[in-house]
Amino acid sequence: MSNLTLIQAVNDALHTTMQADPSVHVLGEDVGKKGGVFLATENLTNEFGEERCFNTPLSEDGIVGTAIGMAMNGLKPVAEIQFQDFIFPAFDQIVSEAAKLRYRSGGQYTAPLVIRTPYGGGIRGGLYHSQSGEAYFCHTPGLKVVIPSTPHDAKGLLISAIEDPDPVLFLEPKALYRAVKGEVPEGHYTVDLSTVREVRAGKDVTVFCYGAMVPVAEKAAEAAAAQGIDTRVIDLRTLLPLDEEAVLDAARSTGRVVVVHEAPRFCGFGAEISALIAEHAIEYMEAPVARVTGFDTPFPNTLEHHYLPDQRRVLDAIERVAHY
Amino acid sequence: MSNLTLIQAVNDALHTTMQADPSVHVLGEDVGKKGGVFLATENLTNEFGEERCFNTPLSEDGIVGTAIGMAMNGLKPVAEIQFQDFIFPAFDQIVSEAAKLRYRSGGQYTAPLVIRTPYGGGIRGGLYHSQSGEAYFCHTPGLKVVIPSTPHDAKGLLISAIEDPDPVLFLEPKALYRAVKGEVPEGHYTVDLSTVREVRAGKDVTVFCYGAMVPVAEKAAEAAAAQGIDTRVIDLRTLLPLDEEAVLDAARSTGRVVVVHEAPRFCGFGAEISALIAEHAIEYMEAPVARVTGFDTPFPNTLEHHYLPDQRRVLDAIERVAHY
Amino acid sequence: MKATEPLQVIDSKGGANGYDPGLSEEELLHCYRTMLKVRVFDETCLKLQRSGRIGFSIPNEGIEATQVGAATAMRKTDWLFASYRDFGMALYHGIQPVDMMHNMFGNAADNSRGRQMPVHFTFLEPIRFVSISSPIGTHLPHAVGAAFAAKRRGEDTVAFVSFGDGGTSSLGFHSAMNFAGVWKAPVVFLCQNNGWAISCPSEDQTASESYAIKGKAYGVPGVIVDGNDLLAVRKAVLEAAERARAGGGPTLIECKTFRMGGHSTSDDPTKYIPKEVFDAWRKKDPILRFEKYLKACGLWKKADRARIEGELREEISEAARTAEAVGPPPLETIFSDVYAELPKHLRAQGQAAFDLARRKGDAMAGDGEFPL
Amino acid sequence: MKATEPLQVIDSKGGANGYDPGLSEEELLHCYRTMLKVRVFDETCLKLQRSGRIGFSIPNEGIEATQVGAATAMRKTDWLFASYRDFGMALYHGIQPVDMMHNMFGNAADNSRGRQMPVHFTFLEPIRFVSISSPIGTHLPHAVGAAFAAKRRGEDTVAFVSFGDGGTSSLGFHSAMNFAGVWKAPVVFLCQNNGWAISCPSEDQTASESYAIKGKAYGVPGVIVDGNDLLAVRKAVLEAAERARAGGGPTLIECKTFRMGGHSTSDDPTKYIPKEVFDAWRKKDPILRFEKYLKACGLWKKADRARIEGELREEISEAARTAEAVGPPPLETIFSDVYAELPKHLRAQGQAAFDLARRKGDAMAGDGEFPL
Ligand SMILES: Cc1ncc(C[n+]2csc(CCOP(=O)(O)OP(=O)(O)O)c2C)c(N)n1
Ligand SMILES: Cc1ncc(C[n+]2csc(CCOP(=O)(O)OP(=O)(O)O)c2C)c(N)n1
Ligand SMILES: [Mg+2]
Ligand SMILES: [Mg+2]
Repeated sequence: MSNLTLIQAVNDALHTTMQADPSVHVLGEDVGKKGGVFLATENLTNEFGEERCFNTPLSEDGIVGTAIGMAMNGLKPVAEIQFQDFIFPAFDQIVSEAAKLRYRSGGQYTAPLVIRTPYGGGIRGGLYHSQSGEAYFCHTPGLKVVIPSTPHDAKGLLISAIEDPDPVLFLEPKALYRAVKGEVPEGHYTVDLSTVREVRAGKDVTVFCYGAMVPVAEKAAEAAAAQGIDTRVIDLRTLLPLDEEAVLDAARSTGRVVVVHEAPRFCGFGAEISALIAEHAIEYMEAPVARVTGFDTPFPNTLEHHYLPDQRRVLDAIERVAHY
Repeated sequence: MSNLTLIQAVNDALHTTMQADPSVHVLGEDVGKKGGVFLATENLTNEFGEERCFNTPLSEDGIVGTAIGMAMNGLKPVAEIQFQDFIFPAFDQIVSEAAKLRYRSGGQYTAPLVIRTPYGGGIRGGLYHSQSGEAYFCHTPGLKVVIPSTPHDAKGLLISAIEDPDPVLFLEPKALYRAVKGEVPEGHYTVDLSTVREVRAGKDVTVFCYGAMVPVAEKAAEAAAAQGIDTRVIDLRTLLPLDEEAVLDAARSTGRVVVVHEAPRFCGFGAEISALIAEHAIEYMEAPVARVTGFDTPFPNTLEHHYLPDQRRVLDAIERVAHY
Repeated sequence: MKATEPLQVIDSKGGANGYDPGLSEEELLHCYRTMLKVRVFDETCLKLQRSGRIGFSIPNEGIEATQVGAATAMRKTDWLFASYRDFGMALYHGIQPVDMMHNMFGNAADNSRGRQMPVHFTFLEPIRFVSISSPIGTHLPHAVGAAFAAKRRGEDTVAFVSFGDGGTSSLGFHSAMNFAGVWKAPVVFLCQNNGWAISCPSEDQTASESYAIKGKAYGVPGVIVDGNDLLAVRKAVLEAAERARAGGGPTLIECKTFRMGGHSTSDDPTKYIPKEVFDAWRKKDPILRFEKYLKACGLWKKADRARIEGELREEISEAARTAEAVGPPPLETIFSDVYAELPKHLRAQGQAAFDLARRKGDAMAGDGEFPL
Repeated sequence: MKATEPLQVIDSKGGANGYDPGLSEEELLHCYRTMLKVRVFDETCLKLQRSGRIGFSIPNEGIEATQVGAATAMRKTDWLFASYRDFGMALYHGIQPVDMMHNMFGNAADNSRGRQMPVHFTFLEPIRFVSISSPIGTHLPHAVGAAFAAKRRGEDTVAFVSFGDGGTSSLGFHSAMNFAGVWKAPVVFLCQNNGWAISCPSEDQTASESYAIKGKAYGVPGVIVDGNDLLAVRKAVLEAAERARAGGGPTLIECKTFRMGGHSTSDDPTKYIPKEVFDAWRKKDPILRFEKYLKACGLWKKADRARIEGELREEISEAARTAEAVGPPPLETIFSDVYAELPKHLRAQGQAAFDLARRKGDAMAGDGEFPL
């Protein structure tokens, strides 16, 4: 066990898999000598050589497109997209190619690649260094979408993603990169994709969240507890495929639900959680299903703390559904 | 008034605006002499010259990117993307640029362009000539997303879109291009963006739908009527910004709701409708909010009729919520 | 575009200007037979489409030498990232017409399980003919990645990737050429320049002197070849492949040719291509050109063509009959192959579809017409 | 890359090899002053960033001649689609440091209303300095579209678009160059080749001989210029602009230069660029180079520099103080300018945000640190 930050845990997962499996290759802008702008790939080039961890030209389309080809031909590429905001040039490769190759070829060809990318706000990055685009990808059958919120999960989920036979988008909450620390087992271990994590038990209200919203929800739950509202917090951590049964069980267990994410509300991931509940658990609901999300605007810079859901906003929603 | 097909109505709208406003320009692959692969732009080059309606290189990124520049500098570009499935190379330009330019420049620069593109199944087009990608775009503040389902609306909404000061994605249900005919006023008229259309009144169940699902929902509603279920059908037609009040009013009026679209269910547009109801009208609901959608798979070819919601599936959902 | 003189081998009398293609008699005749097979397969598909038995097809008349000439430079261990207008390469390497017909009919025996449109083949054997994708240009970076992987493992495998003149405007072209240049990846880029991207001529596509010169932007050598001259295509592609195998990096080859038909069975080219253009290219027919060479080599007797075509017509009609008799794919193929393992939500959706069919009867197929 | 000899004008003695830049004394001194202004603005921002008063900045030391030389070829009626490392062009055309500082502080007076990061300026007056976007390369097609529109209206406006060496790998470069070539659009493509894209050197970026040669792929002429030579940059850009105005179409200009600082205030370049490289480029300082020319013209006395820098330091510190004193933008700026009219759902979201602030107190700003 070592006590690591989330980004150290990511680095550890890369290190662990590269050591165990020579087919694992890391590519992206500035991932080589510099070790990535957030240092997620620090020291990998030093240790495994420029052939295993290398810089690419400035083209996300090329990074993902060539990584698909590598994956088709037996390598295990782990592509870094410097910020999730810059993944859109690769959208076609992800949505049209990586996600559909197995299906259209009847399983003859597959693209088991991992795309890692930091997402979310909290670093004064404005419109283009703060976005949370998970919903764009979760509407894409054939893809898996994973978001860790603790160092332990970051390592275990990333190892699972690298070992997975299907393409995985691995979104890392950059606001937590250095803000959280935790115990991380040494060496190889995995955290199953498609399971949720109960962050906190509670019987009055359930809060669903993921990524950087997990500590926010936790703090709001603690504040609610002080008012006698017993709040269950669920970290979804694999958004696609989602463990729908676990979500519905948790929703039914409290009959009151709050969904939290940073992304804009309209057609955001939270809508799917609400819709699942409205379709399969509506008779258990004792209050409206509340969403606490970013606003339906681009991401602002100076006022980002107003844009991002904070403890205040989550607590307010918990109170509302609890006292409905 | 003339009796036109939906695609003729689109052509009429282009013709009408090009005649009235010399700044309107049409660009895209094969839109020139050939008149587009579906003939939406037929005769425009003949009539208005190659400078007003012209072919571009095979690059959707270039089509949308240059159209943004034209719009910034006083033209009114109407870009055609040959199939919505091929819009993804332009995703970055749409999501990062067109949708965010006004915001990031404090209104100093704007991109009032229109992107027209045929979407949806029903032509045996398989994975890449059948998709319904509206949800990808509806999660994008700054953009408007419009889908007509009748010739009358196609012309009126497209004229509104061209005259709108903001970027509009205009999705045309290709399955209806020649399948529906209707009265279309001659000359200029508009249909307001951000209003829904009541297709059919009813007091037991509300079906929300759009595009090619409207006639499917209508037929299912008729079949339900034969069983004594009085079904209201609402054509959403402007998905973003959505007339949320109208949606909630309709949902409350029947207390039983079915949402229908062709796109995959997970994180589809229907989820937002369900979520709005779960958040603002749950106390009116007398049954689960049902979704009838494409499956969470890529779009198949031979079996597309199983994939697409049909009268059978919509009727089944109406019965389920009616008898819940 | 500049009228650059393309590489040619076969002259008007059937001579090869001293070039030895290094192909056995059997291989030369196999080239010939494959070109005829492409044409017969095409004819058959056109008839099937016109009579409503299949929905769609893509004509290849005029392009046969480009396809088959390039195929002769490929080994079975290589990778082929083809476009929809390349199936002569598949036929050359022994892929069976009946397996192609399964795809044309989208039946249960189709390797893609009826999920893809016609002409979107996928084969793993006897050559890696990678599942064709409709979006233009997306497969180019895949070829570069596959080539990179082969090189990393120390194999001398080459990735061939074929695309049209229109494809050079795609994003995939830019990324793939650039990455291949930097990585010196063993890739051969085959640009099938047939002069048109559906109705858009090259003047609408690019202002560059040629397509081959686009290699300059990426440090990738470019070659212009007469695409109707099978041996010229072979020569250029083989040289590029050998250089790639030896670690010399990628090459861009522009094959100048012309499609004598429409873009697809949904397209009427006479609407945008002048008749004179067709007439001029008809005289350059790649099959007649190769016949001359075979004749000069003493390998061709007039009777051969009719006999071979007769055999092929029989084989391919039989393939069509066989494929037509196979039923549609079963309902579960909608849900399988999305992921390696069927996730719970898809199992539930599939179950609901079965239940509904049981309760309410089966869905009805529409009669969608394909416009492109 | 090949060591192609770039276009140079100012020689080691300050001579101009007979080139007459056609600039008045006043304009020449304005060039000089503007270069110094860039450097002082930079210095000031670095200090503000290091002391935590602003979050982020982008160094320009070494690039000043590229920016200012190009700016001299632009008219106020032209369009400028700049990158984040181009603000010397804005300063040359009279954009006020204080208005730039409003953006650096993201305050209520910022044209972008505090929505964008620092160094993402937007100005409409006195020159159309288009709102800068972070994604690399997306602005290139905009320039082509704007140029097309100007041409359609019969104006002789030129669209200038500036981007880095890394930007040539972007999709926008490919699309924009291709469309500009086909449309003969009046665009000048300014590639600021500073040798690095953050930590990626040109060898990682492309295998092409140069960046200018990439024009070949699009039928767009390419020119290589010494980017530290203000007059060489002016010469090349002016020629390109004049050709564009006269209907001669686009040009790609590669300015070879080097950034003497990090990629941004979050970057430590000594981690990936050898010290010798810095030393070599320090000798080629573009301001010293231009001083020699001014001296040779009799326009420069040693004392001038210190005096001008003193004035500029005062002006720019004052600008920073002014901007810092302006408060943050009001809450409603989160919701405005998404659409021309505020839609109902945004009005409701804004209202909820106000209500909450009233009931529960205001949100607290974090202390996010920017890593890039
Ligand atoms: C990204 C994308 N845009 C548009 C299309 C529609 N489309 C199909 S084929 C084609 C023309 C392709 O021309 P070219 O690359 O020259 O190939 P050819 O058909 O001539 O062999 C177009 C525009 C597509 N398939 N993908
Ligand atoms: C599409 C995209 N990918 C990645 C980034 C992150 N990024 C910002 S600047 C930069 C390097 C740009 O290099 P270059 O174009 O040479 O410009 P320079 O900074 O050297 O002036 C990168 C990779 C981005 N902004 N946009
Ligand atoms: Mg072509
Ligand atoms: Mg650079």
